[in-house]
Amino acid sequence: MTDVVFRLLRTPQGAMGLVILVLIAAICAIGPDIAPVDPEKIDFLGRFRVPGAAHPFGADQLGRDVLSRLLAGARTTVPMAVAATLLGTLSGAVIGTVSAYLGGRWDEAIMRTIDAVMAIPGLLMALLVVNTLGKGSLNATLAIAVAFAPGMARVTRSVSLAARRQDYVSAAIARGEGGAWIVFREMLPNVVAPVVIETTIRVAFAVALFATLSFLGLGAQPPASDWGLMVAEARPFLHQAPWMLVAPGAAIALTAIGFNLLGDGLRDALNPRDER
Amino acid sequence: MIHLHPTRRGVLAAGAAATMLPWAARAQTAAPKRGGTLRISVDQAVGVLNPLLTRVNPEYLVAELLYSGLTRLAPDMSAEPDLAQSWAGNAELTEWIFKLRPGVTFHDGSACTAKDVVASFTAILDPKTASPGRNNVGPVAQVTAVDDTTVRFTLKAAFADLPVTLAYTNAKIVPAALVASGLERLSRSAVGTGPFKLVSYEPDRQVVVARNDAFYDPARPYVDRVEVVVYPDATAEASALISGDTDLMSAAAASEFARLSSSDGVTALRVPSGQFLNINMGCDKKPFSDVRLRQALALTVDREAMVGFVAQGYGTPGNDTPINPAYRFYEALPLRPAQIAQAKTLLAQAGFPDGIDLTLVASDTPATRTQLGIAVREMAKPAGFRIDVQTMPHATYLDQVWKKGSFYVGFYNMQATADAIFSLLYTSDAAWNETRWNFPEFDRLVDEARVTTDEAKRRTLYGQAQTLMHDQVPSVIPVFFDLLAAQRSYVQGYKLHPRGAVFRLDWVWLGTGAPKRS
Amino acid sequence: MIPILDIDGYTLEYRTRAGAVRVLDEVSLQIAPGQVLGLVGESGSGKSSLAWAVMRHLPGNAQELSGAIRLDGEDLRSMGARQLEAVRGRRIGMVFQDPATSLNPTLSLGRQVAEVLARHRGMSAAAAWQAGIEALRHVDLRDPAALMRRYPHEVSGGEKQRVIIATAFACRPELIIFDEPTTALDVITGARILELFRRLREETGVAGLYISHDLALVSRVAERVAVIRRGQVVEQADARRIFRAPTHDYTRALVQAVPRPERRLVTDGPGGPTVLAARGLGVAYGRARLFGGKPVMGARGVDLELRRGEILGVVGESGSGKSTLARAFSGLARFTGAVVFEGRALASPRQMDRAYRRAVQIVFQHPDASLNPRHRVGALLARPLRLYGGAMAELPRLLEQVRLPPDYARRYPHQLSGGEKQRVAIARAFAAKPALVICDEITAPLDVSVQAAVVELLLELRRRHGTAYLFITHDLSLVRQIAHRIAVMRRGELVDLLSVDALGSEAVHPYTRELIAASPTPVG
Amino acid sequence: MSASWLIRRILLIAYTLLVVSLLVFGITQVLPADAAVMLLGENATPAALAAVRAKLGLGDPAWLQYWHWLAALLRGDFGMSMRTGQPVGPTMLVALSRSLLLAALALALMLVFAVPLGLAAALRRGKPIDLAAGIVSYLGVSLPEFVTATLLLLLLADRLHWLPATGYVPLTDNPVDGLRHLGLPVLTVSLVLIAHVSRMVRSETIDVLHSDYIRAARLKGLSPRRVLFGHAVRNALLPVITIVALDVGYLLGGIIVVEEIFAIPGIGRQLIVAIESRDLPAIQAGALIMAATYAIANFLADIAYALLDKRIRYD
Repeated sequence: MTDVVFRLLRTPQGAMGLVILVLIAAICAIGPDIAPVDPEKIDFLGRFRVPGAAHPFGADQLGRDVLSRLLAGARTTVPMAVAATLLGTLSGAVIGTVSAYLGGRWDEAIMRTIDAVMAIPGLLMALLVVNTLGKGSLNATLAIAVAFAPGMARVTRSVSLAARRQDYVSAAIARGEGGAWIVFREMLPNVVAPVVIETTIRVAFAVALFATLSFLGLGAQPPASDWGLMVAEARPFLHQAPWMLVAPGAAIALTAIGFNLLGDGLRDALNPRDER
Repeated sequence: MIHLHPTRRGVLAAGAAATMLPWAARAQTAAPKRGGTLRISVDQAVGVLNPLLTRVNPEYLVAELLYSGLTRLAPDMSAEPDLAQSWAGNAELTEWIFKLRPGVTFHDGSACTAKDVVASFTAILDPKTASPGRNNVGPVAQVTAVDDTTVRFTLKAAFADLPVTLAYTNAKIVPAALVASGLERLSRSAVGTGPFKLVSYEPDRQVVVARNDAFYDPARPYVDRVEVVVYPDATAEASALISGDTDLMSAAAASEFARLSSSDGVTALRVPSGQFLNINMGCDKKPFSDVRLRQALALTVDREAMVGFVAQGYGTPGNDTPINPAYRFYEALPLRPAQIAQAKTLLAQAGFPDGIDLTLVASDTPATRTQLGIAVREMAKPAGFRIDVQTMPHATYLDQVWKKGSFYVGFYNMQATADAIFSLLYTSDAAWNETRWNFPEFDRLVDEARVTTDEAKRRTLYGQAQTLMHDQVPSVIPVFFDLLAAQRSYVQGYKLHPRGAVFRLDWVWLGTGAPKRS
Repeated sequence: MIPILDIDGYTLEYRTRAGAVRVLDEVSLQIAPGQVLGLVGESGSGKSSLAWAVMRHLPGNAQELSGAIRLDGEDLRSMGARQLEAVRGRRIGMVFQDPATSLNPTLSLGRQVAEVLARHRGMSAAAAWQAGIEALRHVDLRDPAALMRRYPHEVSGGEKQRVIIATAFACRPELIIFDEPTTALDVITGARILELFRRLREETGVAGLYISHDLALVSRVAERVAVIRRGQVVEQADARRIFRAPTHDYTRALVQAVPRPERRLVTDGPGGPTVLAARGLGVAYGRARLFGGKPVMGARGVDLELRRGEILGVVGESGSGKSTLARAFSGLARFTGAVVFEGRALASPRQMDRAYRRAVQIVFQHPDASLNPRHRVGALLARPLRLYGGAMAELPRLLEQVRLPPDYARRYPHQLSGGEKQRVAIARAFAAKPALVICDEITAPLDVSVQAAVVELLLELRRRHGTAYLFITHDLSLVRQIAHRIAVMRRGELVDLLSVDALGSEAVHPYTRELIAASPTPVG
Repeated sequence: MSASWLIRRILLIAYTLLVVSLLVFGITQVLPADAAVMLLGENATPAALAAVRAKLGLGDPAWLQYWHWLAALLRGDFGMSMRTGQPVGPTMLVALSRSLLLAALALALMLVFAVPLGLAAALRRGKPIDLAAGIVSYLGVSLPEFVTATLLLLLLADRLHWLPATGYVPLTDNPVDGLRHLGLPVLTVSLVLIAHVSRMVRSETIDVLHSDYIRAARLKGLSPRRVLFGHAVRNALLPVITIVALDVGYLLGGIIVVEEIFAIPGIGRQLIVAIESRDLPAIQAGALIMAATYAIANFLADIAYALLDKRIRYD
């Protein structure tokens, strides 16, 4: 584990991504505590206040401090995106691995069905799911997980199949190893790396997808300070108070870039044979 | 039998001839120019074409272009002649006679007679049609044709406002033959007597209408063609007007209003209206059955600030009654100030010395419902209210919360009369009895005013009703919205109507500087 | 006389994060007109770098410290990009190791031949196409006109290599560089390519630099041979002499390592009871699909048996079914017929119980793939001990048995060299104390000297444990040194199963005879 | 490409549509609130609701509704919109044609920019242009479309007045005006695609440039230009076909937001409106048509790939 981090730090993208994400993680951890004011405190006279000493990032249409909302919102935005991705990844990975393990007609049937589900665009799927379950962060999380699962199932299956075809798996079968050992000890450690990389990059998509759901009024609900919701709420006031959009927009972009960089870095660092 | 023309001045007279309408005469400084294409943007799809079933402003707008009613609503909320040239009620106000304009024809060339009026109202009143007009045209029991140009309305109870309520958005006249065949055709095509004929209809993009040369007023409409375009995004819609892509926008978002006002060639339009947001409380159940709790909540709200938070300053403070200066019978009560200490006391007296936990439901359309919820949540916090704001899709809200819930945000257009808004929302027999307030004294006042023709007496009765509501607070009404819109400066004759659902585009003409649109 | 290629005191380094690595050290070589110089070295010796240096195609981190490279007296190092373009393909041709990857898969063969002619001989497109057809005809390709319009994936490996050779010779170059041109090919195909090369050389009198790891092969195509080790040319001599009288120790070791059929490494005969037998063994490959799909035969009707301590060599080209056989025996593929073990006929992999799995072990061709990269050596070796019983204390002994230090148990496979990895794989097989070890091309990816050591190790283990081997290989010379019997497979069928002594007799299958003829044996 | 492959591929599309139809039908069955409520809005009385529900056939058991729907579907009848009373099929297909126009223009624009950008980044690996392209593409894939759309609108429509802010003009009405109105939406959609595809082109090109056959081509003395355009570009672009086909799924999803903002009456906006108003036939038809589009796009990509890459042979 430590050597992975070490190797990660040696790739320029990985180091940069890690720095960004550590910063964001720190904000998630202590953000609400270091927020200068109550993020939900409304202030009639302070509406649309320009960034300045009182409000470093300005104030919004209800006079709430954008910086405080940004800091408080990190705790919902980032973990939610991560949770949605993990949930989607996990369920996708289970389906993909099972499919690869079963093989034959079962594999064919599962994958064809997955292909069919993938024909429904992710955002449409999320829209349908949220409308069915009701709006809110939790359901948006579920919706994104559902939208991600088929794609992850595909990825996992293809790496599982690749791992299954490796000679070390053949060697284990020839040795008479049990199914559990083969799946968990021989295949999984080799499947994890590509899946982790894919997951990391998808977190970036999840952040954007959350924001889009919020834009369509289906994600986090006011008065939450979720970044995507902040952007969505700021959009109508773009001409009047652009800072309302700039701050959370930049935060989303930074997070997404951080995860993208980390993913690219991990791609290099997690290759065990690449020892230079 | 007395003749009634209920204008603000209370003039008793037969309906004036259309060409002599006071407002029309006032609005015209130069002679209207004929011709040209007017492009007006709306923010929602025109999903329903059948005028008896329209529900939202863009649909009302299109219905108004294609159809006529018996009366139409002037900007001062009085009734003015449309298909009916004149009208009169009997002394008890239980029976009304409407004289129709002779020689009017539908777009398909057939004559429009009393038979069609009877058929139209029969359809509107039929529950199977499910027309929103059923609850809003007044206590009509029966409609009969006296002769080809005379229609008699028999009422269930005395009602002074009938000519105004008959101007309701859904009370449009359609051919009797179509009513007989089931009205299906009206969802795809239009056969009306309105100033324009339907050219093309695409619900989510654009509706095009062209001048009806057989319109009963040979002078109107002034423009040859109207294109109603659907631009769902407020920012983009405003940009389209600023860039000259459209001539008129039917409604502007508050967030775009400043930008529109400062743009060259654009005239921003603003009119105070009775459109309001409220917080409904279920008065039939605990905890809101306790008037002290309701009063406590009302006392937490800073109404002047709320105009800023919710209406971006484009509005007027509300005083917990649905009547504001835009209505005729407004009673100027002193504005309730925010008094947290007193609210705390009342809350304790109501049995919540440690505060109270509540969930306030807000539908997502329009977004201001949620804004109100959040602002109230913060304002009420110091008094001990711990309010959780829950937003839900409009469909779910209508299905599960509306009229059933005990704490939710409502949103209403201005109605034509005080009676309309009271009996729509607050009387015990209200069509949408949201608060289940059911206060007999209030019912009595409204009923009495309904059958009273004396202006001063009515004013007293409605004043008492408003005072009663202000004290009892069945719902907190903290803010009224001004209606906002914008037009290119060359557009002439358009006046923003406070009702919100009335547009009167047949009066609009294009002055110099208007672009040629083909 | 000016040599065609004159490399003089050439030193090359690669800058890496760990510092500069010297790849070529004061290398001096000359090739006279019409002469072919063989350059022999193991992987990492710098032989390929030398070829890239001559072609002026070095990676970005290369640093040339000294020396000159002259083509017919002209210094290549001082040439600009434009001049070099005119040299490459025109004056120096090159033939690459793997014809499968050296041709652009999306362009027709004709286009790839003709573009050189158009580029260097200024021909029109039509003329270049015609000349291309001639060039293909010249390398004995049948129906060259049709071949021109085909794509690389539509022709065999041998044909591809011929196309590349035709391209290299098309502009009548002064020098041709061959970089292991037969390594990726089957034995018989490789032999034919060599024949072609010999003929073209005679016809054109071109000079050549022939790079290979295979000393035996080089000694047959080159007049002179240079042996390169860690960037230094350790010996340079006449091809015949280098075999008979190598002077440098390293050369001597290389010569020693070359398998010679006449030098038998196994002297005892096979004996004892039958360990394993196949009765009418067949394997079908195919993928189950939802909509259609049909199986392909991998092997059919194979009968053979192995006795205790016997080494059975299995030879054949790739795709002949020899690895399929290994997969069936180790229970990796479903089969028809039966595998007979300890008197029991097993009809499917399911019936292979733990005793069978223990007794029959397999070592795969690529240790990189067969050792799980995420497990340490210790964990890899501990597994069979856990499965079949055995004390963990045996671990150091297992490593020592394959001549690896005990502290290697803590290493990951990627921290080991290729030979060491293969030793770990062998140690893992022997941890089970098997009766039979299936060796599936286990020496193919290894250098000659390493290969010899691995073979020696196997034989020693056999002596110690009496293990039988099913030795699958394409290297007939090697198998003739160690096997008791040889099975020849072709297109899924067993065409010959005979004692190694009977190989020379008249009774063998024609295909077997062809194989023997194609196997490179050193001159001298 | 054998006949059996084609048949199998078409069967797969049919299977895809069956799965999607079941899925979407299932979801529409559990959507809270129904079309009758939305239709009648605030004027719904129980009697009126019952009347409308009976008219819409909402009372039947789900499986029967599904069967009726499927049977009608096979006759080419998608049913009537509950919201507008218009036939859903033609409405959705017209909407689809607009979305496809938008998608096609976005794809074309993407190819024009993404390919040179990716190639330049690959050839100047680690140089400023590579880094710039990298940052642009990170931003492109990270920013939600509604943000990019807003920024573009602000810049190109409000500030510079280059393009109209919103609206849709059919090309048949006025081709020039129609294209101008498509400008902003096409730019928005293609920006994300450019970001994604230029990365793919870059990595594919780097892979190809490291391949043996490119080295072989160089060592044949071909000029760098000829190596790049005669040998490398083609091979680097082939895998991009598959990527683009998979991006059609994203495209159709992303179009939903873009159509909402720029008032393009395409299938994405039809779907949003349908979902909001619980217009079940419209939701079902829209989702099914979208899925079919995706499946057919991938099918066409497979065929294109096979035609362009001689290695691929389907049987």
